Amino acid sequence: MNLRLTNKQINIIEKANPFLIVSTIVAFTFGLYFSLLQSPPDYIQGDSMRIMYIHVPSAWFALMAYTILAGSSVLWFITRNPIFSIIARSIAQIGMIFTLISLVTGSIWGKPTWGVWWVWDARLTSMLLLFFLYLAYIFLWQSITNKDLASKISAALAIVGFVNIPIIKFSVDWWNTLHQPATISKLSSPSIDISMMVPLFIMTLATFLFLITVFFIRLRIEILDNKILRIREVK
Amino acid sequence: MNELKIKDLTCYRGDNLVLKDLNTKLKSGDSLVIRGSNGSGKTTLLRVLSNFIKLYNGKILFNDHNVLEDANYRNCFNFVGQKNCLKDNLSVKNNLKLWEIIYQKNISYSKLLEDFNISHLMERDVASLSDGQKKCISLLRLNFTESKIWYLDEPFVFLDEANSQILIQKIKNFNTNNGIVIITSNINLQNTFTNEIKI
Amino acid sequence: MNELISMGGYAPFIWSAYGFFFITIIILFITNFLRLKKREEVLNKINNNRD
Amino acid sequence: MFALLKRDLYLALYSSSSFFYTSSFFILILIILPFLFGTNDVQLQVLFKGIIWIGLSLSILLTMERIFNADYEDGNLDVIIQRYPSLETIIISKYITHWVVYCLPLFIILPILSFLFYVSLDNFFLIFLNLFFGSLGMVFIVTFVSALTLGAKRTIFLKAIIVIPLFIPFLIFGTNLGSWPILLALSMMSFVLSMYVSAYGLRLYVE
Repeated sequence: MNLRLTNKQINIIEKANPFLIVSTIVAFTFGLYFSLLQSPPDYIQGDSMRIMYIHVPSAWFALMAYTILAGSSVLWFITRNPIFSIIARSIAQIGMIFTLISLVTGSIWGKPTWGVWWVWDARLTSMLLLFFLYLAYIFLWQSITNKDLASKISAALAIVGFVNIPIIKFSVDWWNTLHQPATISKLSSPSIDISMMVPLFIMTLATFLFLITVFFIRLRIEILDNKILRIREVK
Repeated sequence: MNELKIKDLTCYRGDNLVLKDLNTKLKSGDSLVIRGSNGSGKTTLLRVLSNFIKLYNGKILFNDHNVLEDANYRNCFNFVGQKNCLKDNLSVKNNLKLWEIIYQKNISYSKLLEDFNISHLMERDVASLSDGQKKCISLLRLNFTESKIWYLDEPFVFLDEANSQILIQKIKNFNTNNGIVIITSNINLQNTFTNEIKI
Repeated sequence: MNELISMGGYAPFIWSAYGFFFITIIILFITNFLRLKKREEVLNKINNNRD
Repeated sequence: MFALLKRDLYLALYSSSSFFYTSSFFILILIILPFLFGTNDVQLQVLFKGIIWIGLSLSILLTMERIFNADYEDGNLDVIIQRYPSLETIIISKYITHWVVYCLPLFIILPILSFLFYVSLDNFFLIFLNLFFGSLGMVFIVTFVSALTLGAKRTIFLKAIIVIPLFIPFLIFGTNLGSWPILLALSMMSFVLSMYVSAYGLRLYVE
């Protein structure tokens, strides 16, 4: 497989790593300082809403990762450039982990807020299904031994899954209006105070930097795999 | 007279180049043995010739028509691969019946089985047969079409001496009836078929 | 300091959520980093053998 | 087209027990109900609506390897594609066979089952319509998943993980009586998707 990356791009990917790790750590330090110490507690939820600063970025990036996964699968079909297949499968694992984090932290946040660890709320249920969409993608990729074929097949599955997301969302919303008991108080914060925006923003940035760090490491793994394959072929 | 021409055939599987610039020409009555070590692309070649795998470069011409564009070509050949196309849980007779429906051709089963002297297997379940017997039955599929070309992938594997001779005789008969045969093989068939290429 | 640890009575929730978050992402980072190191070793070995 | 369909149906007929397998499977799944939840008739009616969908999903899911895998592994798929080069024909024939063999038995025994579970006639028709349109869409879905996973190692669990999230919308609307138009729409959508994806998968694996 020819990666079709220029030397310059490979150079950037290889050199960026220490810089990215340092800036991730710095961003998380600032983020933790602001989210745990500097920001005031919520007037309804008290300190428990500090979980938001890790929950919300993970949920955002879980969704963003699936968009990238589906988008690069589509681009892969159009251009047949293997880099898109690599992007897709690199982002899948990261996306799955962030979906897991957002589910777990959401559940931990739910306990003090709603009194239960889990509610069958439309958003939570869709997120749970998203986790299984990621899982299906990764399992399918792993279970096909011919990797060239696997990238074609799992790209098709990623797109099917993406088509399925609005349908799942629609049906789960509809199901939820039928079954939802009215007693559960929703998180009512359409307008977030500026003092909460700052830590949220920093934590989002830090999470994003982390995501890019891991993503670049995965790209380097792929580049090295490719190199090793080349050398073995020449032999 | 039919003629099969292979011109500069090149084929990739994934990123591996398996066939490179293969050229050959076969006329009615010719048979060709393709030899090569495991993984050298023999099966790939037959699957390319059967239009299952796209070729990267080159042309396959049947009677000077490119086989990719010739809709009639698929009725002109029969491909017997290493998979035996048999349903394990059904009897031999029912398996033949399924082929009959696919090929839309009525045929006398008992006569067919006589070819390999296996008439007694008619009612047996395929699962209870030996590999050699399964191979014999899978080769019977050749009788279901009026094909002009046979592609046989490792047909002698599992066959005993007597059945191998019967198969060789069948191939020779087909040749005298103007058929073209391409066989892949691990073993040396130089004594029976002179025309041989190595890949 | 005590205030930070007790978190207005929500300590178990907040610390477990933050703990889970950081442990998970650190594991994600380390596993991928180790995989990268393994590849680099393999590559070095191959290069040395060739020389 | 008809030759293929005839072949697939004959294949099912020769292993004729499959008809009885599925219907017995449904009946047994439903018989479990009173044992688990008691014989209160109102409760049973509610549970019946849900469990029948579990029965349908399982019987479609557990038999999905027979759609393409069996023919792919023994080589028959090559023969079929050589004789009938239009993949769409093959796929449609598979839809029909799979539905007839693994869903039709359910509809035959459905009246008896609804009688056993005290379902009123009006509700019976609504359940019937829901199941009918739902089962069509579910067959379309398993067909394309089975085409996609042809080369994957034989794992029904992998297939289940892929298929069940795709089934969820059907199950949600299926258990709600009277939403058959939505199920019809979902089925039509999955038909279009399934045609493309199955043909794509088959083409890749035959290559």
